[in-house]
Amino acid sequence: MKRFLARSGFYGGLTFFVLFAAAPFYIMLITMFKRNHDLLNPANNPFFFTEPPTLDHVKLLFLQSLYPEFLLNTLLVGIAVVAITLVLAVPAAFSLARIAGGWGQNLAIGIFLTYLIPPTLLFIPLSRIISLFGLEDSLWSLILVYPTFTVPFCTWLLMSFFKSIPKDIEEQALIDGCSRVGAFFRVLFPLALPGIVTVIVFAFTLVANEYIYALAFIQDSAKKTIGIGMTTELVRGDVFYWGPLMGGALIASIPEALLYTFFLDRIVAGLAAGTTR
Amino acid sequence: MKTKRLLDRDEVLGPLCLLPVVIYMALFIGFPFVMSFVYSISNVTIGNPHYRIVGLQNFIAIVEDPVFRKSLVNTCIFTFVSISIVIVLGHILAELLRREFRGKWVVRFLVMLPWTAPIALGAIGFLWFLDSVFSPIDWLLRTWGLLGSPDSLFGAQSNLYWLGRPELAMTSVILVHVWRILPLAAVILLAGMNAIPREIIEAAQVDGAGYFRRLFHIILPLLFPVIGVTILFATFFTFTDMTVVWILTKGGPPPNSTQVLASLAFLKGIAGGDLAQAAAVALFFFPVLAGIAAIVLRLVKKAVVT
Amino acid sequence: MTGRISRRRFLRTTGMGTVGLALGPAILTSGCTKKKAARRTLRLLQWSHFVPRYDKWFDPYCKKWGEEHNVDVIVDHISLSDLRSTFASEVAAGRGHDLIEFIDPPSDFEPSVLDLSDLNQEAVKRFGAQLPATTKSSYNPFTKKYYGFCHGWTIDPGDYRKSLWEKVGMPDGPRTWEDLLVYSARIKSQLGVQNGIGISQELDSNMAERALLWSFDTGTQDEGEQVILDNPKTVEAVKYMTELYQKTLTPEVFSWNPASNNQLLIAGKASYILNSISAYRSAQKDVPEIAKDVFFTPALKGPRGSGWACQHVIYVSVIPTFAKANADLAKQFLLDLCANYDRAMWESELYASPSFFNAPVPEGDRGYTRVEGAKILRDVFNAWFANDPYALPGEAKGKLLPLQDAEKWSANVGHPGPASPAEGEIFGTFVLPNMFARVAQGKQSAEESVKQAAAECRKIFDKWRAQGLVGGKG
Amino acid sequence: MATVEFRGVTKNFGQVKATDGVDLAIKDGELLVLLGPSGSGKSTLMRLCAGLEQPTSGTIAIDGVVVNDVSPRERGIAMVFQSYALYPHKTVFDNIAFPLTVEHMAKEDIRKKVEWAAGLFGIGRLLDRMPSQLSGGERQRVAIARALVRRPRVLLMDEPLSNLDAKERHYARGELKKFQRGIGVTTIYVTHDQVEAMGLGDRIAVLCEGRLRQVGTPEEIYDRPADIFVAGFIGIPPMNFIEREGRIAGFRPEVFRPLELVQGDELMRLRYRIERVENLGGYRVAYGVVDGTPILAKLPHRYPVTEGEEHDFAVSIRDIHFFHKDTGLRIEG
Repeated sequence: MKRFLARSGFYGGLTFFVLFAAAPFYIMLITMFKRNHDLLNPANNPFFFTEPPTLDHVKLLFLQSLYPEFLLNTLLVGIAVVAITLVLAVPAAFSLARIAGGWGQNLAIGIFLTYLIPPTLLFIPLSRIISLFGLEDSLWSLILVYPTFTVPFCTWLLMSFFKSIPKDIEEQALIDGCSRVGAFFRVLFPLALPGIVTVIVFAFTLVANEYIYALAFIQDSAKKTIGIGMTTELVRGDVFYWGPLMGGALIASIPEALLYTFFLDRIVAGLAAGTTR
Repeated sequence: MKTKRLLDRDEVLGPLCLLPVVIYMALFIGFPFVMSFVYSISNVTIGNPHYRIVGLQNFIAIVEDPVFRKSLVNTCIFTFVSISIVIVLGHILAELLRREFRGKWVVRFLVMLPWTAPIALGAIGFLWFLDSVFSPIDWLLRTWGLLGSPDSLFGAQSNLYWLGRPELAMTSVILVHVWRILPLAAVILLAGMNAIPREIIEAAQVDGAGYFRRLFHIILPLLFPVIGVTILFATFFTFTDMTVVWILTKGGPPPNSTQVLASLAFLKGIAGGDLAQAAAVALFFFPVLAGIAAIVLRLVKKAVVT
Repeated sequence: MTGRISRRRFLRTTGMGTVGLALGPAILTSGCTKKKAARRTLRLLQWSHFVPRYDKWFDPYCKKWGEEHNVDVIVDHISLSDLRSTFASEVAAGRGHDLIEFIDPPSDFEPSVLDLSDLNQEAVKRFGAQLPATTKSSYNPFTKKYYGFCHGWTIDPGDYRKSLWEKVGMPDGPRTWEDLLVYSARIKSQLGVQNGIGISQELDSNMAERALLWSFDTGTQDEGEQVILDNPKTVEAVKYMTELYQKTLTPEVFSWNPASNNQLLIAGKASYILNSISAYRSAQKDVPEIAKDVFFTPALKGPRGSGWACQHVIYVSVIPTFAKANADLAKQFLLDLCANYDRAMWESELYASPSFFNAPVPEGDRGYTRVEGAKILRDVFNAWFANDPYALPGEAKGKLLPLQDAEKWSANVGHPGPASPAEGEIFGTFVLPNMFARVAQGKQSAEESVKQAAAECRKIFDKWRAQGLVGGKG
Repeated sequence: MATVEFRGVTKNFGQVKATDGVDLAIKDGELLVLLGPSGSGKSTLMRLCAGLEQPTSGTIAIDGVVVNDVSPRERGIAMVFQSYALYPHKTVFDNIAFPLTVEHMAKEDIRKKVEWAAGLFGIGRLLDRMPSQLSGGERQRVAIARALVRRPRVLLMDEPLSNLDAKERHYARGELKKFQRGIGVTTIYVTHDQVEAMGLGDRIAVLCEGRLRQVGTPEEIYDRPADIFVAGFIGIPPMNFIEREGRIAGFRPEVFRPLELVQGDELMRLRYRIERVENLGGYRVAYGVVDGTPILAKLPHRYPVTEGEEHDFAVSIRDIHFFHKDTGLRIEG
């Protein structure tokens, strides 16, 4: 009996969380294929089709809007930002974890604190820098600016991760003939891979989520990222194109969610090493 | 050969590794931050890049502004309640995800979705989900007879007007934030739980500790560093985020029932044009937050060391 | 969203993804060969028009204009709510677009944009008088500077559902705010359909609240840019709105965004809304049975006979100081746009109306069936509003007729004074919807709420006076 | 093969002096054991030799060349860590091959060398495994094989046996000695275990609180401890100390015997009150007091004593070590 209760509690809990998380996405899925005439009648069942489904919204999304380009732009920016983030954060984390002493701790906290600066207005002074580099209206502006919020997180995470790797192993590599840098690349880096996977996935998520900088720096529709592109193209004046909006949101969420699903164990391992030590 | 030697020296390699980050941060965070600070003590407006310093008058003006005070209270409620719920639910979700069960992959996928949806689009999804006419939740309630007829539990009106009633609107905004951050919190907490040595929990079990005793005396204290970091991240995401509020309510329902500092800064600075006051709003809480963060981080560090 | 162009773009996108290298060089080279010697480039920034058809016309129009003037014209469309933040960052950067078209008066950008007095004079010379309300949205009388150029605007009539109003004995819809209160209350109690006037922190509510105040012979400022909000007439208007809320509205009106009243109308849940014809146009596409039942009223009259509506959209273009080098091109472009405004009206499905009604109609093929005997835009306008060319088959004729004299009852934000940065901030920070909402929700008395709102307005006015952009005395 | 020389080596960690003016020369091919309690600075000394730490002052020379500014990889040393520090992401083969791949040695040569080293330690069959699949003893062998594969000038070993169980350790000690002799590599071996030190070392260097107390062969260390610390640290059970005529007299429990069993002309006779006797199989240890000072005695197998009674015990004078009362240094004579 007790076991039965525990089991039903377990599945009840799971059901709750799944419904809570996924219900909006279910609505997105239905809305994506729903005729506007069906959608805009409040008497109709919002969870299913009252009128036959349609592919119009999907067609609009993929053939008549720049949605595929938004996806591609987001992907490109994401990849570039991840690369820059790693280039900046990995050595910094290594230095903070292995070399720097007390001042390193303070610097680490300092880097973390940059998160507290609200981005709401930062984009205005930042735009001056962007124009200094002549990067207005270019994906490069985002690639240059996004590491401001990926680097602190990733540095922090990697720092803890490096700390969790025994120092012996690195010193062994030094003695086995590696330079400091060589030991890092040959030994420390491969051992930190779970942490690096975590960092990549998180950085990518943060990038795909960003809205304000993208808004301020990109005006050319063909160069927009997913968040601003969709709201520009599919929220026109006082009309929401609900079908394509919902479909676009759903489709954009799926690849990354798959990434999390398959890498979850790794991410968890990465965070476990990262957050506890 | 010589450079290689130099790179083997800690006092060279250490700063060298940090240099790119420090330069980058100084340029892309430091400079804008200093500029924001200058804005906050100037009379700059959105349309006029030429300004002069006017001292603390912007800060005085916002402190006197009832909208600011309301936003401050809202921000605190919003952050505190969201984070509390996220931590509790995140813990439960992490417990559930630890177990083995059939269909685990599907569940993981569905549960992670909110975190991976670009927030602007997720919020637009909720705009529909909570619509004053079309809300699917309302439709369900009506179908179940809980809404829309005189003897219904939630009243005779056809809809709940999620975003139209001040309390429900705040609830909705919190709900969306919880929805979004929960997966992240669950993953971090899951990691924390996995990192607790099994022997410690087994030892407590042998000592006859029940589930809750284990939870409160063993697991939670050991999880403290993880929870601390989770709270910090979640707080930053909540405290500085304006997208959810902006898309769902623009700070409404009037008068400013869900206005938070981040959205107020945007409202004043961009929509209203008064960049100086907006900067003051945005920076008002920086010292306090920085203090809290520093303390939590030190506590976390201490907890790890001992 | 041109189908053909987009499809090519789509191909390119997928091509990069799949065939990548094979396709890439071909595109690159084809792009390069087109480029000739250095040509000037004119960069435009404006909203993505709510009528997609308009952008589909406008973008190729710009291209063609560019070819005629040996200029590359680039048009960037962004969401209307992002115009201000985008331009703000361009101002901070000191670089960006040459011509920015706002949909509300960007008066607070005055220090960063060129004085367009010459352009406005030239336009008047060419096209005749400009509609006064549009002048007020582009001219600062205090600094005597034209910070913008207003080429068009949008009518904000009342949209009502004829079938519902017929059932309570008002087949032609309300004529006064009093009608609105009495009959829509009946519609709500008898037919269960609410009224749809927003009291939310959003654009349409902002306009509705202004229309109400003006119709009650009050407002935020007078002609001399003096705050006059705290007067008994405002209290009267607030009390009216409270009653309207209690009898005809639901709490949904506090939650609205600009799309909400459209959707309510389309859902068949609104007896009356204040909106441009966009709500009606959307209904025509998605739910024609509702569209057929939607009819229009001009501005409702207040207790003393005044009736005003707020211009729904005011197209004000500015040329930033940093774009001085291209100012001549930008000005030429605007003049030519005014000359082609018949197309703008047509392609926006009558959403846009001209500032220069007396501009001549160009000769030749205009892409629409020519209006017999039409010499100036006014003639075209009158003809189309008498007989809507976009009406659905079987729809009642002459629906838009009540809007023919819209310029007589349409006012600018800031009426009867000019649109100013102070008015802009009051608009942007939703001071008026909040004033009405506090009373409607029973949180404050009408008097207290008006007093608070007036104090907020004074502070805002004082601040902008200190910036030297607003007249009147503190 | 090489010599190693420490000259006045001091290393400070903040306020703490980890090593304090150490002078020590290790001969070519010698196995020198650094012995001391934890915190005595023996590991620091080894890490200084490896180049993992830089001395605060003093010099370290390998083969007469000062290597203070030479990075670890250029010192031609190898090191076996207490944890073995096997690369967990590499197979046993790759682990052993690692120092060679860093040198960009040809693949075929690497294979030959790895097989040679693996053969030396009997781990040829383990080459494809991952470190996590090995037992403690196997890991230790892999670690040593990796250390020796590139023929280092100096081999450093940091308590390499401490992770083995008692039986393995015993066996491994013998093996180690054999390999070291066979290869003849100069070896510095750190341990806190005196049995290991006595069993392995050609010479032993005893450290305490960062200072070198004595260097000598195991016999010298045992028979002629340089000061009270060394005397007390070496030997199981430890040496007894008792104050006599303004000096400290030290004698080992095994020479402290019942009067009738002690031979020799000059004896120091003591009344020994035995409080407890522990039987350790081959011998017994008595815990008792002499004039209120606790003293241990190692008793012959069947010698009859009674707990709680006083007995006449004695030490031959030549078995007594005298130390200066204040400095603790040995007084010769």
